[in-house]
Parts: sequence; structure tokens; C-alpha cells
Amino acid sequence: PVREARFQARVDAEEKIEPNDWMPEGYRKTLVRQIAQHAHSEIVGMHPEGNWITRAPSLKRKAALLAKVQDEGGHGAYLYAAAETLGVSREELVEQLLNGKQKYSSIFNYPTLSWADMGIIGWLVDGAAIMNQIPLCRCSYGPYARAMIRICKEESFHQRQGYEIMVTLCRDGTPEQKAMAQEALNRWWWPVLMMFGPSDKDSQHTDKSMRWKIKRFTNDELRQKFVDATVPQGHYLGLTFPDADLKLNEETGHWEFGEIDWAEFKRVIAGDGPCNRQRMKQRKDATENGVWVREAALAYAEKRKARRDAAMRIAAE
Amino acid sequence: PVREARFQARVDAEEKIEPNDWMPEGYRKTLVRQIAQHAHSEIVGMHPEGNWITRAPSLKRKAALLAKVQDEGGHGAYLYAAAETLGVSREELVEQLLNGKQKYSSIFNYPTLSWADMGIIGWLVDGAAIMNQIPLCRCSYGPYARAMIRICKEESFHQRQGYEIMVTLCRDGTPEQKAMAQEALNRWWWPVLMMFGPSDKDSQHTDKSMRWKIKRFTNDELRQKFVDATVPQGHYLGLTFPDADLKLNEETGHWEFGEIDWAEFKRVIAGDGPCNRQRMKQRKDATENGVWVREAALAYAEKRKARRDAAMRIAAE
Amino acid sequence: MTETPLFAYTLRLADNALILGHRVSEWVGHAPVLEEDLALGNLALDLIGQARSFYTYAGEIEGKGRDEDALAYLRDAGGYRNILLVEQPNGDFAQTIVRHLLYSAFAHPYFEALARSKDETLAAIAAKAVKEMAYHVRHTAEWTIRLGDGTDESHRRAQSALDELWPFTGELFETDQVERALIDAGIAVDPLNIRARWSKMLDEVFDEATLVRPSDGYMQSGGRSGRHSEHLGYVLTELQFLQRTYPGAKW
Amino acid sequence: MTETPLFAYTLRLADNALILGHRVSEWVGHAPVLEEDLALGNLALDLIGQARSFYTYAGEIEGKGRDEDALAYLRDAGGYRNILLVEQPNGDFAQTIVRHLLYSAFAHPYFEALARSKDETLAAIAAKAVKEMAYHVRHTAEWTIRLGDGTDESHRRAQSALDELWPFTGELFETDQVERALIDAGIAVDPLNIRARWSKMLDEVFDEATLVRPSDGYMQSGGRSGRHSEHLGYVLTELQFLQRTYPGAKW
Repeated sequence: PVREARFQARVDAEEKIEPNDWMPEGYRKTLVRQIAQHAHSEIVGMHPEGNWITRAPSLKRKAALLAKVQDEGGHGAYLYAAAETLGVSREELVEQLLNGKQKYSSIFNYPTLSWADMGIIGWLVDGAAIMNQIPLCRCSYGPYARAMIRICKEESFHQRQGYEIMVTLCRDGTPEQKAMAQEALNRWWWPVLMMFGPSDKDSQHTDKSMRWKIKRFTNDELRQKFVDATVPQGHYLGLTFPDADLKLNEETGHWEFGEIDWAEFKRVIAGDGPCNRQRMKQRKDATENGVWVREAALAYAEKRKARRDAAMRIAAE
Repeated sequence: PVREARFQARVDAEEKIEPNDWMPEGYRKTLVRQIAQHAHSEIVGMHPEGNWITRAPSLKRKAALLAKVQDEGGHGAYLYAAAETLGVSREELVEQLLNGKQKYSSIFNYPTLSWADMGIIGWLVDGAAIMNQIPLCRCSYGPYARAMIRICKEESFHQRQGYEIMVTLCRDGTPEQKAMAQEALNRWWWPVLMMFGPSDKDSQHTDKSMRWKIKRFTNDELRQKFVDATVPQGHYLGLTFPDADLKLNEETGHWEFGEIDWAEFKRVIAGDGPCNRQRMKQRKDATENGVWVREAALAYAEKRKARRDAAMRIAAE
Repeated sequence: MTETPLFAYTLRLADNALILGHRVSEWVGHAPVLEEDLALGNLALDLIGQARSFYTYAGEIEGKGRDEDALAYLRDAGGYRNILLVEQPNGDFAQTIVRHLLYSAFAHPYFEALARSKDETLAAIAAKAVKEMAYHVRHTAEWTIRLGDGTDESHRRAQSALDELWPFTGELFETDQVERALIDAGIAVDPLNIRARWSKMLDEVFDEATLVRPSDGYMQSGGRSGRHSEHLGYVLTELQFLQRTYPGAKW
Repeated sequence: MTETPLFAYTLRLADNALILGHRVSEWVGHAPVLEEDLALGNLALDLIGQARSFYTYAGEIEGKGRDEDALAYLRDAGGYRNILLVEQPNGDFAQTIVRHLLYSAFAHPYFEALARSKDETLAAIAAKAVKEMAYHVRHTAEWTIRLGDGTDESHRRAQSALDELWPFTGELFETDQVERALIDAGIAVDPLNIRARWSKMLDEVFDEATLVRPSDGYMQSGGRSGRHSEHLGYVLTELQFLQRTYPGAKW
């Protein structure tokens, strides 16, 4: 309790907690869960966009998409490293992803059906992610905060790139391209709003996370910020949001929006989204097909070490 | 020797030899080798055309191509059955295909690179096959002769269909389609001429096969017949044969043609054609991926038989 | 929306047949036994034939001069109206067989009913398809039983295929306004009238196959409104390649 | 033939880079370890970048207004000029690695030489590519050694990949009239001058990897004249899908 108070005081003073510092078990667990989920999201998130790498419509777009998907893999790598500072290995975490004990962002359980989805994912999915993540750059846990700073920088580049795809389709595009963009928005808008998590009245983890300064805004606050930032961008593109209740409240300056289908949210998290099985299969296949490669790398590293040791022994004699 | 003389007398009298009749071991071996090679050719021959089933340019063509490839499988099935009358099982034969002890027609070691290849294969490859096979309808071995009658009927349908594809490309087509057809002819013409086998002066098996009435014309005779029939068809299509020496001999009425590259012929047979490894891999993959299915079918058949036997025992009691 | 209900309905029937036929055709030359190269070829041919008839009729209904190929080759994935079940990947032989059983056990009684449609063309196409689909059911039921009651491995694969594909069966029984109007007019078939037969047929097969029928959880849907899985796009890249690459050419 | 030798030559360089880059890009998200998702992504990005530079230059040489995308997306397989090696399927990780080693051990010294070309644009593109290809060689050599000298299984797979791919290496060293003229003019590189280095580099890697270098039998070729394997067509159905389906659209 003394340690706990001291810990809380440091957090309150906006000091960073580092791996070797004492921390409450709940804090550690919350962080592991959150960082792991975040890392898994980056990894699983490679698939929806990866789906269009071979079909990208120009070499410039192909290169940009490839680089983006690769960045996501990179983010996964930093985040697994951040989680490892809390005493769990990447292998354990991946195992928990594959056996379903840990989650990833449910947005990646939706399919990418047209090129416009590459624009939407950058603009909205990355946009929502950034909205969630910017406060995490000030997270009380040092390694996580530092990883987030780096990630946010790249994400905002991705977000601009996504919006630029939308501009090309919507403002410079053919009628077919505009229709493609609108259709993509229709599919993604509500799932993207769900990315901020359950509404505050149903959110489980908020209180403690706020106190520990892992979280700094509530789900609903972030969601509103996102809607306010995004709706004018959509209107600039000439798109219509699939929400009859969407309107600007002149007094508050906020865009009010309709009721989210929380049943869908729960269902997709529970495993019945359009692509949950497919995404898990993609991860499992990659993992299983790679077993012999990882075994080979390990065997080689051991042989090499044995040879080096032997050589050193001889040299020492 | 008495039996042998009697056998030869029957052959000379154009009587059919049937499975239970006595026959010389060489006759049986020659037939097994030839029928197996023929069956394997049908099976391996599914791949080059199968390569375009999913990309056929119209639904009508897709259906026709699918039916054609399926017919080839069917021919394989009859021919394996004909070979089985000589005391070898299909499994043994397939095993010998996969381990390289038995051959298949080397023409299928060339790739299908454009839709025009579907026309060329029907027109020329099936055309050459028919030229080889029509005499086999009178082969001295009954089951083989009867299989060939059925096969030749279907093959000549395929041949017409192939030529019709060529007409569509060459006479009704766009300049791009005509170029596609010409390019395909350039690739296939010489390999098709090789389908008749080595020139008579180098052919190993001809003499005995002629005497046994397995074979009725020499390789060169059949090749000439084919060229004579085909060249005018090609000219009707407006195509140029890739042979500067091709010319009509007004006296003999035959089309004379240039020297075949027998080094290529030998090389492709020996395994270094463009697709030998690929074709063998396709067959091996199909065979290996099907192991569990064949095991299941067998296990089920056994269980079923056991249940039926048990039921009958109970009924009998 | 300028599509008439009859056009939209006919197109759905066509798209189901084409996409499943295309999928099955991918097997030819790669089947586990030669007899299945032939049998799967037959299944694919039947389906492609059905698709052609439905497309041709859809083009006539529409009256804009689109023929079967214009409809098959010149619509992108979002324009396709097939159910998600038929576009699922072939997977292993068990998945192909189970997918086909689930579809054909539905299509067979469905076409039987459609053969009594007040629309004579649909009725005629359906009447021909009934006989074909009876064979599809028989063939895939037999294989389902063989695999389910074969070896441990084949049982595991068959059960896993069934579990994977079951969530796509709900869409077979969905109807929307388009279909409601046609059902009321005696033109389209109400799939709910088929449900009991479909279910009984499957139960019998699963029973003999020693397979466990999955419980009806959430059912995936979206194909009818053009919301497909990621798989359909890849089917179309191959299917449409030549028509797209050489626009306007005749083949 | 209206193509100038310089155009044809530059296009070959571009096509090699694009097709190999496309192949490698198929791995991203599916690699055996996360670090390889990143590394293979880098390899693919380098190659696609090289392709873009070469295509852009080829378009300038041709002077008909074709840009990098017109050249990449609007030629059918017969118009592609890449060597057969780079279009071979990814296969397992060993095949991808060995294919890449065989190519990059050639491309690295080749670009080193091309960086001294009298054609300044080619020289500049090559100079940038040299650094990239040095990394490609290093990365794939390390993996070849790991796999070759790893487990029995990885050794078997690596050796089998090498045996399968070796017959495609002859094409690396082929020259034709187009190139001869450019070589004589000091513009193109004579690949025969690279051969010894390539060979030595590989021998060192194979030695450390405990792999047996296959003997030089008959070498497959044809890519330079547009005679490809059956694999390239499938690459292009995906690669070109959007450009073909929505002709003239900007993306």
C-alpha cells in the first residue's frame, strides 16, 4: 500500500514508470492486455490491406500500400517489444492471439472489398486509431508511451495517404470511382465508430485506466472528437454518411450521430464478424507454415554457437 | 512357336485378340507400354488446357473447354481400363508415371500461354493425335481398338472445336487476336510435328508393332499425312507456318517441310522441356493431396461391407 | 434503382450457379481420384449451363442488349448477387463436397418448386436443373458419408468443413422485398417452404456420416446486396481477365 | 519491330524488377516470422522502386507518352520481357529465398557495372540499385545458409529449391542482338563479365550452407522474347485487374 501510494504519486506527477520500477499487478496486467491487443491488431491488420497489394492500381499506390502494411508489421514488432518489458514473451502473446484468449481490434474482422477500402482504412480506421493513440503517447508506462510516439507519427502519415486516395477517387475520379468510395464509406462508417469501444456507461476498464494514466479520455469523448474531425472531411469529398441522424449541433459545435448497433459490436467481438475465422486462419497458416523455418533458424544458431565455443576453446588451449 | 504362329495367323487375318487369348509376352509388353503412355498422356494433357478453364473468355467457351478437359480424363479412364485387361493395375501404371518409368506425350511439356493455345491444341495437337489414333481403331488388340473408336469420335469433335476457335480469332478477330493466333502457331508447330515420333530411320519399335498390327503406318507417313491436311487449313486462317522450307511439291501433291529439331525432341523427352517438372508436380500434388480421400473411401467401403456381411449373417441365422 | 425485381431475381440465380460452377471447375485435373475429375467436371458443367440460361433470360428481361457474357464478364464484385456460400474457397476436398451438399440440397427442392413458377422461362430452366441437382445432391451426399464415416482424418476434415460453412447457410433462406413481391406473384419460390426438406435431407446425411450438425448461430449474409467476402474479387480477376484485357473482342 | 534497343533493354530491366517485386510482395503478412514480413517487404519495395525508375525511363525513350503504369498495367504476358526465374511461384520460404539469392547475386554486380554505363539515366538508376541489391544478397545469403545448415527438413527444402530453380539461371547470362549493340556502345552490361563473380559468390554461400551446386544442364529460356511460363499470366490477372476493369481511370 505504501508502494502503491508512491507509485500512484509518481503517476499523478506525470513521471514515467519504467520496466524495473515496482508497479501494481493490476497495472501490469492491464498494460499487458492492452499492449498485446494493440500489437495483435497491427499484425492482424496487415491482412485486410495486404489483400490489395497484388491488385493495387498503380505502381505508386502499390509501393505505398506495401510500405504501409510493412509499417503495421513494424508497429507490431515495437509493441511486442514493449510488452516484453513487462515480462511476457512474444511467443506467449502470439499463442494467446491464436487460441483466442487475447483479442485484436474488431475492425479487422471486416473485409476489404474494393480499392476504395484502402482509402477508407487510411482515412477512417487509421484516423480513429490515431485519435485513440495520441493520448497514449503520454501514457504513464514509459516503453509504451515511447512506442506510441513513433507509431503515431507513422499512422498520421498513413491517415493522410488514405485521405489522399479518397480525394483521388471522389474529387478527381470517374462516377464509378465515386460510387466505389461511397459504397466503402457505407460499409465502414459504423464499424469505425465502434473502434472507440463501448459507450462510457458500459465500459469496464475505464476508471482504473484513467487513474493509472494509461487512458486519458473516455471512449465517448474520443468518439465525439473523431466524428467532429471526420464529418467535414467526408463532406469535402462529397460523400454522404450512412446515418440519417447525423447533424451539426450549432450550439455545442459537435456533430450528433445516431445510435450505434451495439449488438453488432458484441457479435463481431464474440467471433461472428464477417472475417473473424478468416483472419485467424491467416495468422495460424502463417505461423504453422513457418514452423520449419523457425526451427531451422534456431538449429543453425545453436550449431553456430557450438562451433564458436569450440573454436574459442581451441584458441584458449 | 506353334502358339506364336497361330497368334500371328489370327493377327494377319485381322481377327481381334482378346484379354483371355494367348499372346506373346512382347506383344503384351508393347501394348501395356503404349496404352499406358497413351492413358498418361490424356491425364497429363488435362493440365495445359485446364490452365485456361478459369480464364476462358466466354461462358460458352468455358463450358466447352471444361467438357473437353473432362473428356480427356474420361479417355484416360478407358485406356487405363484397357491396360488393366492386360494384367496391370491403374495404380501400378500411375506409380510408373510418377516415378518417371513410363512416359506421356511430350507435347504436354509445352506451356499454354494465351487463349489461342486452346485453339491450337484442338486444331493441331488433337489433329495430330487423331492422325495417330485412327489406325489404332483397327489395332489387333480388341479392348484397345474399341477404346480408340470411342476416343477418336470425341477427339474429332475436339479438333473441330479447336479449329473453330482459330477461325474466330483469325477470320473474325481483332488484329490483337490474329497476332495471338499467329504467335501460338509459331510456338506449337514444330512440337506438334514431333508428336509423330522419331523419323522412320530412327524409330525403334516400328517393325514388330507393324507385324502385330498395333501400328499400321510409319511415323513419317503419318506426319506427312498430317502436314498435308493441316497446311491448307492454316492458310485458310491466314496464318504463316514458321517454316521457311514449307512448300507444295506439285508432282507428289505433298507439302514438303523443313528439318525437325530432333535435339529438342530428345531433350524434352529426357525431361528438359519447359514444363516437364511442372506437369509432374501437378500430377504428384493431385495424387498426394488425394491420399486421405482415397483412404477414407476405402475405409468406408470396408466398414460398409463388414456391416452388410454382419447383417447377412444375422439374417441367415 | 432501375432493376426490375424479375431481373434482379434471375441474376441472383445466375450468379449463384456461375460462381459455384467456377469454383468447382478449379478442381478439374487436380481431383483426388480420376473419377472425381470427371464427376466434378459434370457438376461444374451443369452449373455453368444453368448460369447461362439464367443470364440469357436476365438479359432479355432487362432489354438493354446485355447477353450472358456481358452479365458474367463485365460486372465487378459489388455487382455480383450470389450468396456467400458459393464463393467460399475450395479448401480441401471435404470443404468442396460439403459446400456443394449444402447448396444442392437446397437447390434441388428449390428448382422443383421453381419449375411450377408462373414465369414460364424460369419454370423451364428450373425443370431442367432439377434433374441435374438431384445428381449433385446424391453425389455429394455419398461423399459426405464416405468422408464422415471413413477414417479419423476424413471425419475430422468433414466436420471441420461443416462447421466452417454452416454460418453461410442462413443466406439460402433469406428473402427481401425484391423476392417477396415475386413470391406473392407466384413467380419466385419462397425458400422457407424448402427449409424443412433441406434440413431433413441434411440430417439424414449427417446421421449416416456420423457428423454433428452445427447449431444455428449467427448467419453470415450480404451477397445478395453485393457485400461479398474477400474471395470473390480473386475469382473475378481470373474469370474476367480476357474480356477486360481485350475489350469488345469476340471469342 | 519499332522498339529501339535502348527501350527494349530498359523494359527488360524494369520487368525483371517488377515481377520479382510482385512475387515477393505476395509474402507480406504471411511470412514465417514477423521480421521477415518486414524484410521481404523491403525487398519488394526496392524492386518496385527500381521498376518504376526503369519504366519511367523506358517511357521517355519511347516517346509515345506511356508512363510507368501504362507499361506495367497495359501489356499482356506476351509483351513482358522478364526472365523466367523471377516469375516462378513463391513456393515455400526456401524457394523464395533461393530464387532471390540467384537473382540478386547477379543483379548486384550487374548494377555495379551498369552504374558505369554511358547512358547517364541508366547509370543513375543502377547506382541507387547497387546499394539495395547488396542488402538483398546479404539477406538471402544468410537465410540460405541458415536453411541449408539448419535442420534436415530445411536442408532438404533448400536443396530442392536450388535444384528446381537452377535451370532458370542460364537466362541471366543470355544476350541477344538488342543487347550486343548496347554492350558494344558501352551502354548495357555484358553479363558474361559478371559470371565469375556470381558463381564465386554462390559457391561460397552454398559451401557454408552445405548445399550442392547443381550441374549446369539444359537451361530454360524464353522470357526475353515473351515466351513465359504458365505462371506469369496469373500474376498479371491480379496485377492488372483494376486498370483493366476501369480503363482510363486515375487512382
